Amino acid sequence: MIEIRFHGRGGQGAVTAAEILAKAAFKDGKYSQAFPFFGVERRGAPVMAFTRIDAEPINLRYQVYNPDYVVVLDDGLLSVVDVYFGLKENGEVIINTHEEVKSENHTVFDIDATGIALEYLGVNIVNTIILGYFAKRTGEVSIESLLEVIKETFPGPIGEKNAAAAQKAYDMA
Amino acid sequence: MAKEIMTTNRAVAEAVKLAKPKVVPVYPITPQTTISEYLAQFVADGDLDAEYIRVESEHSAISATLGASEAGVRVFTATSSQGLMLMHEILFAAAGMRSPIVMANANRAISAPLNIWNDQQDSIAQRDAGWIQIYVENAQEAFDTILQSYRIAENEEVMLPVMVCLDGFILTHTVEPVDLLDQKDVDTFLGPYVPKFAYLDPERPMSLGNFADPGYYTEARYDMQVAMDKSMDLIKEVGAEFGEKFGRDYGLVEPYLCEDAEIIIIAMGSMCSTVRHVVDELRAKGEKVGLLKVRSYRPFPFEEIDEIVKNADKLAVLDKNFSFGIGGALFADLKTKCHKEAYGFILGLGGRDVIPEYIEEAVELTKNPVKEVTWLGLKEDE
Amino acid sequence: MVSMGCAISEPGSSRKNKTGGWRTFKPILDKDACVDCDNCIMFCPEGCINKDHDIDYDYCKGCGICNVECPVQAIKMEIE
Amino acid sequence: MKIPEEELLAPGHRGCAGCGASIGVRLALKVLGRNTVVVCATGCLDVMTSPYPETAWEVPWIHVAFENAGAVASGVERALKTQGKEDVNIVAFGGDGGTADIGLQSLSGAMERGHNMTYICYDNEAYMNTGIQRSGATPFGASTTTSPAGNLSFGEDKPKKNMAFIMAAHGIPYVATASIAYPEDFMKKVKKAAETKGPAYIHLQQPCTTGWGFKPDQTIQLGRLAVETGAWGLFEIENGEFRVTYRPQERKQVIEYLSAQKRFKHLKEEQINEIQEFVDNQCEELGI
Repeated sequence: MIEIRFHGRGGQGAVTAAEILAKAAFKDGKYSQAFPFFGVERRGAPVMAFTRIDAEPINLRYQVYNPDYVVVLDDGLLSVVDVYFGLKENGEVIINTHEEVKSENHTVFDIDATGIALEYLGVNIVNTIILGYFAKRTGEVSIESLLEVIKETFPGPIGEKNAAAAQKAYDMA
Repeated sequence: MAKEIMTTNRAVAEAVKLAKPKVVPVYPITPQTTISEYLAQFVADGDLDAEYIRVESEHSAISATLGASEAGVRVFTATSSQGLMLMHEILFAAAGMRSPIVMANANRAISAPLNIWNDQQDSIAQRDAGWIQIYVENAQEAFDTILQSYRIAENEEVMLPVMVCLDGFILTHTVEPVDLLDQKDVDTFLGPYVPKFAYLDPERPMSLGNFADPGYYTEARYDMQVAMDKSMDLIKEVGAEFGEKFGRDYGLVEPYLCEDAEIIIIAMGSMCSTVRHVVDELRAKGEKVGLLKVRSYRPFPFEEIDEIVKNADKLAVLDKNFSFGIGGALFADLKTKCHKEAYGFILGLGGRDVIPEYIEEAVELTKNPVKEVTWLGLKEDE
Repeated sequence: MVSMGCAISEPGSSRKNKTGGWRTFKPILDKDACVDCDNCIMFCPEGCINKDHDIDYDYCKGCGICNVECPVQAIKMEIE
Repeated sequence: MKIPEEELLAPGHRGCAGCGASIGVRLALKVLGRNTVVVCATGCLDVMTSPYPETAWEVPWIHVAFENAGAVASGVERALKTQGKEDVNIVAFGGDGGTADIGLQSLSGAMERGHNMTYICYDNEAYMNTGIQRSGATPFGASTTTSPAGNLSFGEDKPKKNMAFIMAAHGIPYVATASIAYPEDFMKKVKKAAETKGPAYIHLQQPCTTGWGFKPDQTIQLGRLAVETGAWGLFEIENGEFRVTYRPQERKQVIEYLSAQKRFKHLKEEQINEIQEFVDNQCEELGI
């Protein structure tokens, strides 16, 4: 089983990202689960969401405490939240940033998802883009399934644009 | 059959759509809200041919649901927490009027202090209302149970409302795979609802919700108990028939590795999944532990439980609720008839995560008991 | 034991409960004096005066509204 | 107006001798006819008409609780609609407590949602079913068991809640006040309400022999006095248009109405003058 923790701010789509990832993995023929750490936080406040992916049905009904991957949608969170908390020793972190982020203990990948978002979508919503990057970097989910789920989640031109942006991030990884 | 992936709230809404209720009065409340939203969308899109009533409170939600049910149609409503508390009075009326309502309750803690996260205090507090209460473990069971509930509630020998209890957020907002059923299969399984005993029709005037003096009230309540008893077999029958038809069968309880277990953990709802995981891990270490999931809390399946726990040494009962001065409700209920050595554990209140460590601790404390009821994960003075 | 949910399927069955015994004073109509205004029918809380102004004493509670509302004093109240 | 003969509220009910509520219901049902479903809030009416295993109702009838007649009727209306029975009259009866106090929210919700129903408040100006406690519809100066006159009190110290205008503020197509002492006026209004597409509200004043303290034969007399003194005004608001439906030729002094009832017996000249002034103002506002 692999476990992924998403960090974002309310309104950035961290919960949706966790769900899209779970749905894409499901499309790949795996079992998956996604759920938010649902707070009463409003737009802008730090939020978390989780995804589990496994070849077998998933029995666990508690939060992810030792993720294999951490995905950070906003590098501003680094000063507020310990995004590395509980990360497995060989765990990896993917951060949306235009600066280089370093960690002594963990492998960190940075991607300027905001740049892609502004180019493709015209708004700073990066959840689908960072998933494209995640797909290539980790190989945990296929880009085909991911793009399909993105288009299902956002029907019409918005979905097409998001899919194109995710593909771009995938190609960059 | 199509396998899809969705939240439990969505699975509930999909089941409701397939059951084709005619009237759906519902009031939004976290974490039930998306059920009310999905149903609104189904009606707006013409996918569900029902009257959706945007009531101004949960009290009116259950009142309008009861009114519609008594007017002779299949109904549905859903709520959570404070909303269920606001319904309290009318829950008794619905059961007393023998109205076959099916309602989903997204289990959530009760104020004060205000809390939006999961525990089961809300529905436990309604346990004496005369409703059948079924606690589900995952999205699939929620979907299946909504459908079975109509069969149970509308059975002529039962005619009691059914509350399907699903853990807030842990289930309601978790995306996971669900096998949906075809409309044709559901239509065959459920059949139409045809009211037989009591309905509002100018062609055949009846008075419903009457006043009963001491000469009749006791009998009216006793009849409900008889119906509750009868529902016990029916829940099993319907669960078995569902299994034959669709490959997933259900009963009043669900034992997991209990045959040779020395300690049996008894629990309800979503935490049973994590308990299974812990049981597997402990078994791998050679510990004889099992899980007894209680699915039907009302009626309470004493006989089934007795049969399953008869060879166990000790029981560890997990409760996401508390009856002050006694302990957890499941524990207290169990103790009224089951004389096994049993210990109660309170956990998961107000959304406190039920982690494997708590369950392991419950097993340890059952082996080496300190007191009868223990609050797990309690932070001492900081 | 009781009907399902204590529903009553016999409309108007309160007729089994004769309330005439509640009466202390009994209204007596002098039909010759009656002017057919129907006030007594209209205002009877029991609805127990028919179109011919016959009073059903099985149900009349003797409230005396008919007596008061009769414009020609055609109804007298007599002690039972 | 031809009054239908058929009685749809059977005798044998347990209302007090001289009960005004049963008169109101009888008259309303005569207009509504058999193609009607009645929803009833808890109160005198429910208790006196439905002691199991006997019912006084000749039409389908349902009672659930005190405060939810509006919501129950909402569900009934929609359920009948799904069965193609849109022509059935849905009428809810609630007392003043069940309407102006505890049931106001569910009534407001039902009116605002536009259900096709008629809600009739049978207003006897206090909680009579439980023994004459003050409600929001109890008038200024009335002594009740929870607003008793005493050394320091002259009884209820707030004016009656204006339910008709509160309902009119919902923008519903038909609102009216009525009195059981003016049956033709009342029945015309019930007819209009039933024929209205959407929600209609009728506030029916109904003197109560037990609660107001008068002899049972005076029920209609008291209703008439309320209207003739201007203490209770008869009007309707049809699609927003206000119209007085009955004007007394010469308004009587309110003391005639007050002195006929035990609940006002304790009032001093000062309070009676205050009530007269209040009634005068009210009549001026209503155009009576």
